[in-house]
Amino acid sequence: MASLSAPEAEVAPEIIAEVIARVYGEAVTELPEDLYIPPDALAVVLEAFEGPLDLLLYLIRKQNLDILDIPISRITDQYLAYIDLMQVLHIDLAAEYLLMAALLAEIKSRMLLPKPVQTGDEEDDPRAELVRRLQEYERFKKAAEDLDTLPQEGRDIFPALADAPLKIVVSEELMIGDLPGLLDAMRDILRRAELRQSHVIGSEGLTLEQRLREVLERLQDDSLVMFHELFFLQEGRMGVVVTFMAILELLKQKMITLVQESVFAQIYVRRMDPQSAEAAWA
Amino acid sequence: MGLDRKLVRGIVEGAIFASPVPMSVEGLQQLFVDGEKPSRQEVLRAIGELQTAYAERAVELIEVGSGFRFQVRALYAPWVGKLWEEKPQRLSRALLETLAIIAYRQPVTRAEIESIRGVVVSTQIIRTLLDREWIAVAGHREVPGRPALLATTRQFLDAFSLKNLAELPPLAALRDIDSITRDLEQHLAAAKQKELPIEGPVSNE
Amino acid sequence: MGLDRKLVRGIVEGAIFASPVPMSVEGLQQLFVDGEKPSRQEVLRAIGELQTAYAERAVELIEVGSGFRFQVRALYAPWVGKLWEEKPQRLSRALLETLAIIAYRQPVTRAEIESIRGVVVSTQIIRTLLDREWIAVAGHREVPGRPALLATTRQFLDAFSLKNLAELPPLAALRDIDSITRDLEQHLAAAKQKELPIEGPVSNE
Repeated sequence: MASLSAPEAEVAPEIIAEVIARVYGEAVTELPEDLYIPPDALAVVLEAFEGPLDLLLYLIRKQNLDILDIPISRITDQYLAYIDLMQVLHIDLAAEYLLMAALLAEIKSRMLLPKPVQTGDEEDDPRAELVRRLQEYERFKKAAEDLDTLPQEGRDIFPALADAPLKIVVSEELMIGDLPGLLDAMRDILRRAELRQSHVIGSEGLTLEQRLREVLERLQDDSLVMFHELFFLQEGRMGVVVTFMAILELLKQKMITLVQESVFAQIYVRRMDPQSAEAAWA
Repeated sequence: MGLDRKLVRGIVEGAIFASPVPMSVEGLQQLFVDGEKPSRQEVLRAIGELQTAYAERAVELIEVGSGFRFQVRALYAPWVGKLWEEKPQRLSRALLETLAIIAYRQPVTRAEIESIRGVVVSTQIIRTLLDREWIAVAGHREVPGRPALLATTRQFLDAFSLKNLAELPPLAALRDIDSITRDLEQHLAAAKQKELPIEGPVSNE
Repeated sequence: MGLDRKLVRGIVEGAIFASPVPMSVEGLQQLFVDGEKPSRQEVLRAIGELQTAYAERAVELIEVGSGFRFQVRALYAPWVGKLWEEKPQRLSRALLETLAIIAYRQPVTRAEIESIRGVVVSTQIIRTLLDREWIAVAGHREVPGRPALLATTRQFLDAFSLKNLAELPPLAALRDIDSITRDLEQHLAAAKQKELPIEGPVSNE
């Protein structure tokens, strides 16, 4: 068996010259050049490899070798030294790494055997299958890197979403379909207004037209205002009724719209179209 | 007949914004009742108009695998990304390699992926990919065990901002198997003659 | 000092669109690093400018309790609403897992969900859960970014036929999201058989 051939000399000082592993019976006293890595880091390094093909590719690429022409003996030795070291360090190796070690050793030994006289040119180089697999793996390794450069949702790309419109939108629909709901809301407000009735201020000539303007003013920006917020309970029953009539009138004229997320939810009021409403009241 | 062009555009705009997933043209058409349904052309025209209208905005309307979506322009990603305290973990190499093999070779079985990668593909990775709906089971290979055939989905295209698989970065940089084998054979033959195994022409990359 | 006004506006615009929950002014400010952080006034001015810019668009920038959000104008509701009408989209595993984590760990931030699941939780999933009103924002964690704390709602209990959270399957195996989501699926199936559309138009009275 060939001894470790690749890394001559250049032993890092911290590497102690003692038998650190046995590769096929040969004592290994020096770490191969590629292995000048603090042993603690080895676990990390191994994790960096996606498998035996990846490790093998690394060994080949690191030495600027062509996959098509792997010096199998050298690479095999390096690979085995690597694997052996892992075992010495009690790093759990996936079975695939050992399988590859066996395959490499087999290829190496086949290449060392004298070639039988060939009958045809069909006989494969023992490396052919391995080379094919390495090439194939390398393609996808590259493809995976390419994939990672694409803009990725959540990393580079953020979808822009808007909330759904409030679910039930009604102007005339609510007038007809959900009038009971509206009246219910009204009844609540009236009842509360009555509770305040005690200090009613004498009605000071509240006109419907004036109230229409006021309601629209309240709705100036695009915001939603809660239905009951449009009422001033201090105004008592009369004021509340006038406001209610103003709201009905504005609904009829489609100046405002009522919005309700679900049936028993709050009713909101909003201006339909600020521009045209502005124009109408200017 | 049909609806006012501006209204159609607004509906298309609102629906693309409101939909949690990209909207296809058909999906958009289905929002309309029969009498008012815009044609495919009309929907596409509305989309074109919107793309122009949003040219100056921080969001853009783009097409991905399953349809159209609005997304924040890349320019703002460094700030907007901070909405999430933690950066999304990078996709692991194992996951990316598995995904790449499925994307370029689909449909494939898990065993085929394993044979290309030379390692067992962890169940966790397949789970994650299925979970994200980047891949799906597209059928079964009719061999003993009926292994599942895995393929990528529209969500995969969406996630990587691709309209279709043809937009994947080409594998072209790599030689196809046939020529590799041919090259290899020639090369090995030459090497044999020389009897020296080392140092051949380096052609990769 | 500070960033270009237009850039600030674009960041505010993009962030409000990208965030699954409404963005507060403070939340928006925190997207910027210290040196470039715009003042409250500047953020509000940007929001004002955006509201004007979107006056003619199908979405509007509105303020709600917890901040600002874009919302499709009510005018388009009859069409856009159809997105939710039909297809009770089947619940993906990812969605169920996310929901399970929120149910058991509430209130939680998105980052916490991600760290439990080990994968990114898509904005769409959070959006879908918020849309269905199965989850709601229960507050904010007082850390940079003020991430939203998510919790389940009464509607969630209803949808899964649970009287209260105590009825959730016990979290015996803390990590076993698998079995929890399975349980949730069964609950949901049972709830469906019994009845009731989960949401949908309810007639009055």
